[in-house]
Amino acid sequence: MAKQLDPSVCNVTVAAGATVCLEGDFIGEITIGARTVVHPKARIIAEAGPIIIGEGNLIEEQAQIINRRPEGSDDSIQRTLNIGHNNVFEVDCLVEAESIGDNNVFEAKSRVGRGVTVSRGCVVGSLCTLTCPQVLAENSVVYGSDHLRRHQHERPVVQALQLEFLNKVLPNFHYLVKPKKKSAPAAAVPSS
Amino acid sequence: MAHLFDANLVRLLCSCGLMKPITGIYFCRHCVKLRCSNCVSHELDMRYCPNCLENMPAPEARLKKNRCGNCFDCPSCGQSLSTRLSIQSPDPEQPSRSIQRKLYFLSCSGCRWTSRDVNIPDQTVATGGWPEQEPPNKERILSLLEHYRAVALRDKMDRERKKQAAARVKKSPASFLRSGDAGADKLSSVSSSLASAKKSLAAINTYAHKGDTPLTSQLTPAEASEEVEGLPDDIFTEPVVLAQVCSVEQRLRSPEQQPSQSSSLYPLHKHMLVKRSLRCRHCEHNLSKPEYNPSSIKFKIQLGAYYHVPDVRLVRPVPLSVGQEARVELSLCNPTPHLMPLALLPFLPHLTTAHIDAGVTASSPGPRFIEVPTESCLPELCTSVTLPQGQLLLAPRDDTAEYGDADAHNSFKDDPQVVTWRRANKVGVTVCVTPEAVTDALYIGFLLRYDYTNNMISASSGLSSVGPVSLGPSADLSSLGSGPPSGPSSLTPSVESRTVTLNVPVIIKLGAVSASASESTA
Amino acid sequence: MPLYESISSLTLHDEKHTTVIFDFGSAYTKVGFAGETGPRAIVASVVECPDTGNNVPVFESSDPQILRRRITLFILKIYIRCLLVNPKERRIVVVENLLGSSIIKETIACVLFRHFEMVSVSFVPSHLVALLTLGVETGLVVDIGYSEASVIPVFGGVAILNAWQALPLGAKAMQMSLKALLEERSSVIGEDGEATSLQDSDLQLLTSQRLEDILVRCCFVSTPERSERLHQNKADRSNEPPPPPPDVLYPLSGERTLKISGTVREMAAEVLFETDADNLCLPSIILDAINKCPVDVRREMTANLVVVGGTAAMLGLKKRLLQELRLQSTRGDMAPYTFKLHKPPVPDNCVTWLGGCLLGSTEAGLAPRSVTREQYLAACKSNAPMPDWSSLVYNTQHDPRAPA
Amino acid sequence: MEVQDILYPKAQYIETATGNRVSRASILCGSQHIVLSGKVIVLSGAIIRGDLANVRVGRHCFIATKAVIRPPFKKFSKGVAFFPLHIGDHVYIGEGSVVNAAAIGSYVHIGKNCVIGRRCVLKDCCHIADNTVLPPETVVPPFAIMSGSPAYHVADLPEATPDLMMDYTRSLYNHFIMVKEVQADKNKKSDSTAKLVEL
Repeated sequence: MAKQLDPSVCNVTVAAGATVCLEGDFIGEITIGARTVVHPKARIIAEAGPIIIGEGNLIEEQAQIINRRPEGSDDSIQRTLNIGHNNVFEVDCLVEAESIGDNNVFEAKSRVGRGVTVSRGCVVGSLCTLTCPQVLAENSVVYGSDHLRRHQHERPVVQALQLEFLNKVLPNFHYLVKPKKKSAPAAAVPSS
Repeated sequence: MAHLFDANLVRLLCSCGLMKPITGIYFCRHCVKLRCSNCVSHELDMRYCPNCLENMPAPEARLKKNRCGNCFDCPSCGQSLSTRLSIQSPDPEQPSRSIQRKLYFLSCSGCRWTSRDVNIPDQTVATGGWPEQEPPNKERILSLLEHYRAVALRDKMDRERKKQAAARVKKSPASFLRSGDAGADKLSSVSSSLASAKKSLAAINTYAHKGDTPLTSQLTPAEASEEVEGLPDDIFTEPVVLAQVCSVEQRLRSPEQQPSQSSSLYPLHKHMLVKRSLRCRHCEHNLSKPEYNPSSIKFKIQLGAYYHVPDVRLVRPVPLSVGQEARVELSLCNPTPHLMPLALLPFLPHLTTAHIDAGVTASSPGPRFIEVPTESCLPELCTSVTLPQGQLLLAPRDDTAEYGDADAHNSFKDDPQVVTWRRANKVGVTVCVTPEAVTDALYIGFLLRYDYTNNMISASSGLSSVGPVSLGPSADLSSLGSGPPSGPSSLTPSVESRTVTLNVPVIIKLGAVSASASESTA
Repeated sequence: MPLYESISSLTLHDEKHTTVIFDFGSAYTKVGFAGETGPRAIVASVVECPDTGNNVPVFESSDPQILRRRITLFILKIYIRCLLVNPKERRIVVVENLLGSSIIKETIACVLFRHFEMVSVSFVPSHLVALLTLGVETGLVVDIGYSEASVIPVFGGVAILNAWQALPLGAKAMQMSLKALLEERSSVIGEDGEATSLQDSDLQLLTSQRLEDILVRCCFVSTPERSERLHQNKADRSNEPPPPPPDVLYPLSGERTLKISGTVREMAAEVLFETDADNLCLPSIILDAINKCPVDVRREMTANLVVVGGTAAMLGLKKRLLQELRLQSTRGDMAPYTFKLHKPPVPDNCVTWLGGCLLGSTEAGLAPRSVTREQYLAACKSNAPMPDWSSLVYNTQHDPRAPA
Repeated sequence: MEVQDILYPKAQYIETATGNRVSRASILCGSQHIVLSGKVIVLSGAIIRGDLANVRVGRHCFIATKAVIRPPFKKFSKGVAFFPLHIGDHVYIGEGSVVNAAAIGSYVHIGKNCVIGRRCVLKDCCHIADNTVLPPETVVPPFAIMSGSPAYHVADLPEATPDLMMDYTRSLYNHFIMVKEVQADKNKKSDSTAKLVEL
């Protein structure tokens, strides 16, 4: 009954109040903040160093957050991927960014490559690919096949209500990664 | 559905000479001819908003310039705008606003543009009330319109007068272009001969004309100025922020304003869509008429070739190489509820053209009938094609077949040389093709000869009050004397339906031909 | 149902009175109704090729059959997506360039009359009707479009045709120049953050639309002084160029960002002002046109310049044109003229359309200039082509040797 | 071109009494809230989120690999809710497409790698081309072909689309052939070009 993550592959620290579905891929050092919701089938891979996810983030199914080691680089160099608060990672997005601030939205099937720094309040539109190294200015919107940019006046709204709802509903249907009691690693069974 | 993806693989030759996939072809049961969008007349039935799917009557549409009153498009990316609600909390600094207010603004979910971005005030009601943008210089353009109307009217009156006076002024060669001059030209233009009517082409001088009738409207001509707006001062020093400069698309979305800065973008009323019906030009019967309801996918009249002409499809892609015989498997499907005898005949260009020409002479042109020019766009066809010999029978379409396990195999005595498989109303046949040269796209063609049962009181099409079918010469077998002896059976007239034999030219694109394979195997 | 039908039949009758105005351009086509203040739509002159599914330019074909098929598709598309009225039984005004191809004109007429069964079609010359929008009757009309710039002086409502001038200078020439400049002087930042020169794959991303967008959003027409210095620098690198305007980072795709150097931004439009092999450029053909006019109208011409066409809207172009005209006219042996420019009431690319609209709104003014369907069909039977302004048959009655 | 045969090993699929064929490698969350009306094919890797709200899929639908069917979410002035998602009959949902729509009519074809935004309404008979992004709350009218990112109405479907779609989804079902099973061989043609489903 007690399905848990494999401690030899990953070390997931889940803050109290977060909802993290067990069905998914977790590799490496991962810290997940309070009120964050991770849907089933998400992939969080901390290959080149830890991934620290802040509070109130929404990570939907098939979303991939990867702290990827650049090809041919030294294994010993560690890099931490910091993700701020209240970000939304929609279905099937792939995020390998340098760092991510607060209140950003990665829409479905967007791709953000290494070397991109996402500041605050940015929106990367569906099917947009951003791999050219750059800093996304605050409140910028990238959309469409031509990667047009806009500057929006207001930040995307916080999905607090949705998180609250998911917090209630998801435990009814899915096994969850349990918040850590003190520093004891979670007992585990490999995820499917 | 297969036709939606590789629509250009199998095409029929329409009576106007264009090749179209079967879904783009209509079958006029009155002329017994194939028609396509090129050779029918299009009529707009009704306009509707693609967002709220509401009908809009024509007078209203004209008034609103074919745009929906309630739905808007994003001026930035062209997607639909949605109305968003924001609740204004009581403002402690302004005691007059002590209650909560509901405010609405427009927001684009594609690029996140909002009406607040360009400082359009929020509205207190959910629909309507948005300020409209007037074209710049509207007054001036209206006064120009007014003025030229008056000038033209005066011109006309003058002309009438001159005509009565029958004054004839000889023109000097030097002013040969100045046809607007009162006199000979004006006169002859009234005589409505084509050439003389066009003499005024190169000169427009409704304005310059020194008329005898006083002009009712006066217009101040525009003043030219020595100075024009130059470059902004900071252009050589300030960096360009791409997000603030409108793209060409954004500018052209509002033709009258053409904003250059994204701060002057303005929501656009959603443009209407139309439902249209198609009418055969020869007999004026409808070929397709949709229902009025915008969300309906049904048709009151639907004479698509897909429902009347056997559907030919390639069964699978065939690798082709020069000099090597390839067996191309085709499936033939009978869409009609009648038994259909069918044969494949060689594609003979002269026969095909005869088929077209026959149509031109056969139909009795109406009083205002105008012939559409015949097209010719046949690709070069592969000549060494072996078609299956003999006649085959296609079972009628049976919508209940899906549910029962109808074993149609036994009821047809198929020649295994011709029919490779048979399933419900479909059969498979094989055509042998020997490509002769390397090419990117090999085409084969043949004539599909089949007996069509023209059932005019068919319930499915909703046509109940049409006259008897008139058989054109093209439907007559005898005009195709060179047909092989295995041709289809003779006409079998019956009480409620008539059977006619039709020839439909089919062109199939087989794909690229590679070179070497033949030599290595030979 | 009967309710709908009665309404639609009623209004269809009414609508017949609304003339449709077409202004076909090689890049964009402007369409709308008579009596309105602007075109309903400005659409790219492209249609989907039925064989390949790609968008192809409508008017760039010499094969009359292909041309006719494309124009038919294009007009049908305009009717069902932009105008939303029944195409049949309507009056049409087509604004034509007097210097345009006669095959295109013939084909348009054929499509309008045969495929769409129009009641009458009027071809009106674009340069002449452009003046209607200003309420003047005399002016030197310069139309800078996509593929060419053409100049025709008009005096008292009559085109001085023997003074016409045209050069293939327009948006197309600027796009070519921009592409060459980008290749030569700009770089692309790739995924690794390194700036490299443009690769073949980048050049493929520089489609005509993309180049147009760069021209519109990033480029401008520089001042004569700076242009002079830029040219000196080009000829001899020791001359100090003016300090370039700031570079622009233009995202080509998610992976590649184009770094457009400031010099490219101001050099791209120079092609309009650089003299070609025959020593011709945009200002020089305008001056040539003026010089070909009778002496007594030249002063009127220079004081009534009208610059129209989509390319004329380019930032700084009109100012530069005026400056160059003043500069070049003093160099030659021309008398000193004052150059004045008119400002039409609508955006530059809609001026000729509005001219056609003003003419089309006057039933009485239009009638004598139209060809009716009956006339057309009769002419087709006798194998007579559409009347052509340049053919003397339609322009003179007495002297076939009149100067052309 | 006729639909090509797709062969699948019996062990990898579950066939229900109404003829649904659902891959064991697909993920149906909250399966008690998911209704597949019959002859629906769900390939491997597809995700249907019945845990968020009810999902009803009509007859003869085809859901390709890695497609995500996800009821949309809506915020009200008081609280939030996930809307039930209804899909009509004869609907094809292409590989890797994300469907967040509120309603999908019948005879709808969604290509590969599309994103159908939240609360979109796709009326009957429309076609979403490959790699298309429909922003949230878009309404797609009947017979429209939407393409691009963001999507534009680029062309119209032919009038016969309902019948073409019906024929297409039926052939997909008929050509979706179980192997290593005697009864399946009755329909099966000897066909060397048939490919095995990726599992």
